[in-house]
Amino acid sequence: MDIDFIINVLYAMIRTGTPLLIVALGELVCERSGVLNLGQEGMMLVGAVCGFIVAATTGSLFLGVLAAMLAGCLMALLFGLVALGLSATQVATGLALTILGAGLSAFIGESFVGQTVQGFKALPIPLLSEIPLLGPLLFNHDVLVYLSFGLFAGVIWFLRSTRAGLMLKAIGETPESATAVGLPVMRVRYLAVLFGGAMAGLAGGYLSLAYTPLWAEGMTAGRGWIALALVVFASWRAERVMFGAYLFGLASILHLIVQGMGVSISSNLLAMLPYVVTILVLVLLSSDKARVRLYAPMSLGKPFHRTQ
Amino acid sequence: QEPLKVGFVYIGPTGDAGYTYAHDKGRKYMEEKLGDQVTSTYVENVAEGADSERVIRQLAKSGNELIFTTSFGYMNPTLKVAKQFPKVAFEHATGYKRAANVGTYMGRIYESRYLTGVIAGKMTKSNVVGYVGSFPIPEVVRGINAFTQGLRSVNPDATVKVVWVSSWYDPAKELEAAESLILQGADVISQHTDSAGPIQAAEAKGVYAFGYNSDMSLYGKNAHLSAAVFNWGPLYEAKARAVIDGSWKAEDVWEGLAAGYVDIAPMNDAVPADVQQLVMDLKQQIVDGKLHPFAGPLTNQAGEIVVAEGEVLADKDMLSMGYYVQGVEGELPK
Amino acid sequence: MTTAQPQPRLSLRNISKRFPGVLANDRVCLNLYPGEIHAMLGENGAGKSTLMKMIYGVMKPDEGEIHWQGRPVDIAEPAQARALGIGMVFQHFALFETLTVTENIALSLPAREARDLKALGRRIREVSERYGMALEPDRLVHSLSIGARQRVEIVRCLIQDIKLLILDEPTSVLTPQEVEGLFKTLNQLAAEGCSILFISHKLNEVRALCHNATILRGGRVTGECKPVEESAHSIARMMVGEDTPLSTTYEKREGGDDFLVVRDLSLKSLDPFGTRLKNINLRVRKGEIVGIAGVAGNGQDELLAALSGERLGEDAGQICVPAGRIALLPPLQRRNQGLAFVPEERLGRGAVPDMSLAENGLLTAFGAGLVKNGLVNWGRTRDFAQGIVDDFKVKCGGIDASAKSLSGGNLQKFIIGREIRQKPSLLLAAHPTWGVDIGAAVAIHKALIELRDAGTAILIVSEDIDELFEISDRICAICHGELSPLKAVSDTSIGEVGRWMTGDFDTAQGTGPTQGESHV
Amino acid sequence: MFKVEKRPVESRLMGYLSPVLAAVLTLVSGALLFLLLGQSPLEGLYTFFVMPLSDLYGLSELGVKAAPILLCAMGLAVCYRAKVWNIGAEGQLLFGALIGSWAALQLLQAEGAWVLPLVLLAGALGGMFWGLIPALLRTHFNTNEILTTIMLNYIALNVLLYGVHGPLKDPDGYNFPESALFSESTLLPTLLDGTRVHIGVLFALLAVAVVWVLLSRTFVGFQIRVLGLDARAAHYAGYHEKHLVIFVLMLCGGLAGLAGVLEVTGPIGQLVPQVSPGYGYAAIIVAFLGRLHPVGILLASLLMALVYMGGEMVQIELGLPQALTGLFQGMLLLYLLACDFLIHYRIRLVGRAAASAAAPASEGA
Ligand SMILES: Nc1ncnc2c1ncn2[C@@H]1O[C@H](COP(=O)(O)OP(=O)(O)OP(=O)(O)O)[C@@H](O)[C@H]1O
Ligand SMILES: Nc1ncnc2c1ncn2[C@@H]1O[C@H](COP(=O)(O)OP(=O)(O)OP(=O)(O)O)[C@@H](O)[C@H]1O
Ligand SMILES: [Mg+2]
Ligand SMILES: [Mg+2]
Repeated sequence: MDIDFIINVLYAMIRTGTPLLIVALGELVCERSGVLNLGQEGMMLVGAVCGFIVAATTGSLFLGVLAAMLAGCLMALLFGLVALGLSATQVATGLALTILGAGLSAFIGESFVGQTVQGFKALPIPLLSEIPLLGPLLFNHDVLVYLSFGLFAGVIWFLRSTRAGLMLKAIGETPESATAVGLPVMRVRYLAVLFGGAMAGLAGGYLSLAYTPLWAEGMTAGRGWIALALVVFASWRAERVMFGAYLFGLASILHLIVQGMGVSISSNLLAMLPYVVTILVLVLLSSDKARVRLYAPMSLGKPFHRTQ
Repeated sequence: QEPLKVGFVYIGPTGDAGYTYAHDKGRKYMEEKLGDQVTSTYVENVAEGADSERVIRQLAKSGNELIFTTSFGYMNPTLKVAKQFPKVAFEHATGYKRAANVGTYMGRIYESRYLTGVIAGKMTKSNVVGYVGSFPIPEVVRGINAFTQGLRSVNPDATVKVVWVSSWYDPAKELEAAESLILQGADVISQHTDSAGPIQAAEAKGVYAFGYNSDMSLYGKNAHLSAAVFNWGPLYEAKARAVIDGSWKAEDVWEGLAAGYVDIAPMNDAVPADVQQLVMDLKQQIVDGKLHPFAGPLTNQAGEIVVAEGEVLADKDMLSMGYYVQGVEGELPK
Repeated sequence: MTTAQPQPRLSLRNISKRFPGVLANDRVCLNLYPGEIHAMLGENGAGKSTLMKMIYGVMKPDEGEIHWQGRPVDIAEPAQARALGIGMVFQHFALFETLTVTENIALSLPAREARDLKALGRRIREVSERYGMALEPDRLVHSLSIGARQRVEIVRCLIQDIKLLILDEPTSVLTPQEVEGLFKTLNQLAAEGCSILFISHKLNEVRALCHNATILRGGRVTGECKPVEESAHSIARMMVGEDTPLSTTYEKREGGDDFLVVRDLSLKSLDPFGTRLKNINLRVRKGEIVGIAGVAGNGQDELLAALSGERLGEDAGQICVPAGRIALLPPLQRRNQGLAFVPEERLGRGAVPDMSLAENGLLTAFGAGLVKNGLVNWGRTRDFAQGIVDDFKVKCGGIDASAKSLSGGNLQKFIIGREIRQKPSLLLAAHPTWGVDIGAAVAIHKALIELRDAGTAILIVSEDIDELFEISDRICAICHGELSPLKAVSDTSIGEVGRWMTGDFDTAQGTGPTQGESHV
Repeated sequence: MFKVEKRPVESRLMGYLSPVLAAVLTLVSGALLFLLLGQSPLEGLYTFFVMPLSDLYGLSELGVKAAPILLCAMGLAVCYRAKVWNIGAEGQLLFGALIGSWAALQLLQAEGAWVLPLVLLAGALGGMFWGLIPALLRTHFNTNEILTTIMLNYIALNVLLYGVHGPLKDPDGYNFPESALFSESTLLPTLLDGTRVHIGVLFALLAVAVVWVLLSRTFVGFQIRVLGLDARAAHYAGYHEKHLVIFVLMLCGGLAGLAGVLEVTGPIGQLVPQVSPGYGYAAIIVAFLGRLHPVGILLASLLMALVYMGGEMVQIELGLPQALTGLFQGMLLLYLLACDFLIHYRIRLVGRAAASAAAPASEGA
């Protein structure tokens, strides 16, 4: 097995992991504010279809991406109004959003089935992409993958080094205390939910505009759920989200490659591989109780309403 | 005369751009051809479990006199409902059980696949051809074998690598499977899954690919060489006509290129004219019954003769095909 | 009211606040002058915290006006209050456990002051040292003892330029030394012109510190006084009315045979910042109350967890009751051996906030015939809870009221009642009267004494040294996970126990009862 | 001016009224939607909500469809009461179906009354085992059950696919991924001739009763509730968290597994790749819609089943696309959730006098 082959596998791993990374980053921020939005799949689908429709009708991929993010935001806003504004159970609201999103996306995308757009193309970064090994691996992607790198760094920086990030963590932990010291709990939570929506929309757009530039019903095929699991897997730490997303990407590519090499294990058993790996890694990661407790947002999923 | 009511039960959404999409195109073709002699309804996304029986029954109950159930998993539910509605004609796709009012139909798509295999054999440089499979069921295995037969008939050195994705429909995953095959040297990709993911992968990597279900050239102008396509319209039209004029009976329709139920999509300009000609000739031979993709001598992977020289594989053996022919790499997962 | 100062710094005019079902503040008026230390007094639920929260902008008054330095202001949120120079230490800590001390403080500062966390850390260190309140800026709050958390709250206010400091029951968790230090700070602040609103249930402190006092009852101002001119008793009367007994001195007892015997208990804490227990030896006799004094975070939690079984001690050491060694038994089986336990946090540990009192009775009293064949006998369970409410005069909306709807004092009475009514042989109680008003505290003390007289061995851990002297028969202190000598209360003094609390004792002496008593 | 305030106690009246209000809102929006699609709104609503139930067969199908959802939701409710976030009813159902099918296929030749109970028991045990895995992972390795149960759903599906494509495939089935048809003695008896309503529906109702007793009458149920409301109090009282976690997950697994085996021995009659069209996921919503209360869940599961059937009906009768069903379901669920707001809060018209007195305080949020 030569080095190019490995680089190519890793390259594919990054592309496979990218939509997961994007959604998971959004959900991570959302959950750190104490809000559990299980509607990722629905928001992704609506993002994917809206992105595709706009790109297909205007011919502009850029507008498509914007539309995808906006659509995700709108879905998230709906979630916010019900779950935050009306203090409904977050788990159920999120699931309802998923159902709604699946229906809605199929509904509005009906006449766009079977069309295609010229998707995002790889855009090698001059100089950087010439670096041996790393260049082809990291600097020869499409714009959205670069964007995901930027988002990743941005979220880490936001959570680690900004006051707003600190506020977000504080609100996710104890909204009561946050109210007492005067932090705008509801505003921050709405923003976090909207950010989550925008990211889910973007990830949907990545699928329908870059990865497989087409629209087909239910094309996210469960990636929103995987992303939710990744957030838990990462024990709410952004650094680990990337690790998790790429690990999952790698596992899902490896099972295909192993088959191509002629290993004959039932494909169904091989298809389990990513999930089994995820569980095993999680077992390794979560043995340290104290650390897990430090990062899980304590108020996650609990409704909160400020008394005036 | 009241128009004939025809019901369709679909496994996926009509918007899947694949299998169900092709059936729905057939339905529309039928409506167009028969005008006000028919009306049709469909129920999409019907799970193959307990739900299908209720849906089929409901279709029968609301007056549909001809019902097409378009997925293998509807076989037993169709039979159960058919028992309760003896006056209604049922047509089940891809199954093998029939009854007085249940016929079956299937397209010999492997004939199209044989032809695409021939194109692949002429076009491959690396002599490695990739095949994205869904599940290792006879239908899919048959397609792989027919493809390989065609491939090796013109290029005995070429081999087929198969990757199973355990899904009929997941564009991203199918794309990944195609990419992993390309990574391992495949320069032509074929698929037995429903989305255009593999085509898009091939287009992006600059290799060739074949579509499935319908013409997928839209998704890869350069990559898409041709596709194994279904053409359900004529079949649906014929069946509806038969019910209307009272000549319908439960039978097993398994027709291919000859009846026009399957075909290959127009070939890419990249395919040299002589190859195009060859393929058209072979197609004609199949139509004429002179060529059979599984004509003997047929050897399996182990090199054993499965079909002797001068014979062809029987339909019933094709139905249960559970082995790879020579030229396919790797073992068929059990 | 003094007329010397022309303009009050803060003036409340007819403030009313209604919660569904309760009028928490009823036309409250109050004037506060620069440099004044003003006490707010009242029973649990009188409306003190509510009033303070409105001044600090956490809640909005339904009616009335707040004037700040002569001008009417509308304090919509805490940031605005802080901008005016108002700081508040909350009764229920408004802290974020997973953040560091510095981060916690940064969150309540205006953005421009909190930009550089390192610099802020240095400032925190400075301020905390200046006021004698040791704090490590980089520690995570969840690893801090309650006392230390209280200090974070106070430093959070002091770090800003402050004109009015509101302290809602700040002293209930401090050692006498810390209280003294705090008072020095407060006096110093007052001398610099800062006004202070001070809430406490400890009237002696109020008398020592405050210039003026306002008494609330049922949300209404029922009296004003100058604490130095009054006795604790007379102030208490103003708060609770005529019929509640205020305090008694209790007879000390010798106790009978040893019930709980702890030998050489050493235990590592599970919490990375917790305290390690070192070689604990302790005996508690039937029919006596043993008090353990100490500053929070010196191993009290670990000791209680080891005794109650919440933390099983596989490490060395023995915990025995007459029936045998229990060190390895889980809590449930210890309960079966007659142990009962009153935890420090009443809501969220001692009681389930969202369950009714009846259900909260069942929480630990399932052994008292309330469960048969795995089925709950709800009739009996309700009777049991009703019995507690009646016997201990728990003020509540009936036994179907949720635990969280009770004030802390009343809930504490309920929890103690629940444990007592199971007729335990050994009762472990942590901070039994923390934050509880005088009336309730007296009721709780009485109940404990009655239980002692009925022959139960009682071990009380408290940071309130006065309380320990009032009700304990023998006393010791815990410091850095080590136990001081154990002495009869009559043989020691607050001064000596105070010294023990700082670790000033000779551990080699051991703490068995005989040695303990011979140690002078 | 309106003012929203928390009620001192939850409103019982609103508890009953809020679903009604949600239903009205759904009907109104549904009518608008039908109008938008050029359909008569009344006919649309009638087709969606009434027609599926217009005859005995329809009612029986409602039971058939609701039973697996109900069983899963009962188990999930117990888990959620303990704050054990089990998302894995789907996997537990599939695994139960797989093991039950395996047993049924072993017993193809067997006759006698003991055969069916044995098959059902095998299914329930299979589900329990699948519930035990995340339970042990949580109690021994501290892994988050949300994640493990989601992953185990995918794994169970793939194991089932493996089984049905491999060892459990019908040897005479031309290699198609289906098991042999189960024998008569392993099939569930039906309750009504000519319908598919089977004794599994009774199991589901029994589960409602059992869970209701468990939660409201037994000490274990009480411990479960305490653990869910306040884990620290549960520790303090000495309840065994680990045992409780294992108990609730196994209980849910058992019920879901039972649901799975009831599907394969009931309406399906053989093992097929698609045993469940997402019953385990639907059950999560049903559990919350029913406010984790057995009776509420019973009603919610019927509603959920009706919405599925209504979706099929409007496709058949009105030729509307299936996407509409999703829209409808999503809308109905969101309305229901939103209306529950009124149980905990009330909206008061604030008079002018009060408003001006409260003037300094600007209305926030
Ligand atoms: N957020 C709230 N919602 C509803 N009622 C409340 C709320 N906060 C306080 N109350 C009610 O207001 C009244 C006054 O409570 P408050 O907290 O001001 O009492 P307090 O004097 O501080 O008591 P304590 O000495 O126990 O701290 C109580 O009857 C309480 O029930
Ligand atoms: N969100 C709330 N809803 C309803 N009542 C509340 C709320 N928050 C506080 N209360 C009520 O406020 C009252 C007093 O509140 P507070 O929290 O000041 O008391 P506490 O600290 O529990 O009592 P203590 O002073 O005895 O420690 C209690 O009766 C409590 O029920
Ligand atoms: Mg208070
Ligand atoms: Mg208090």
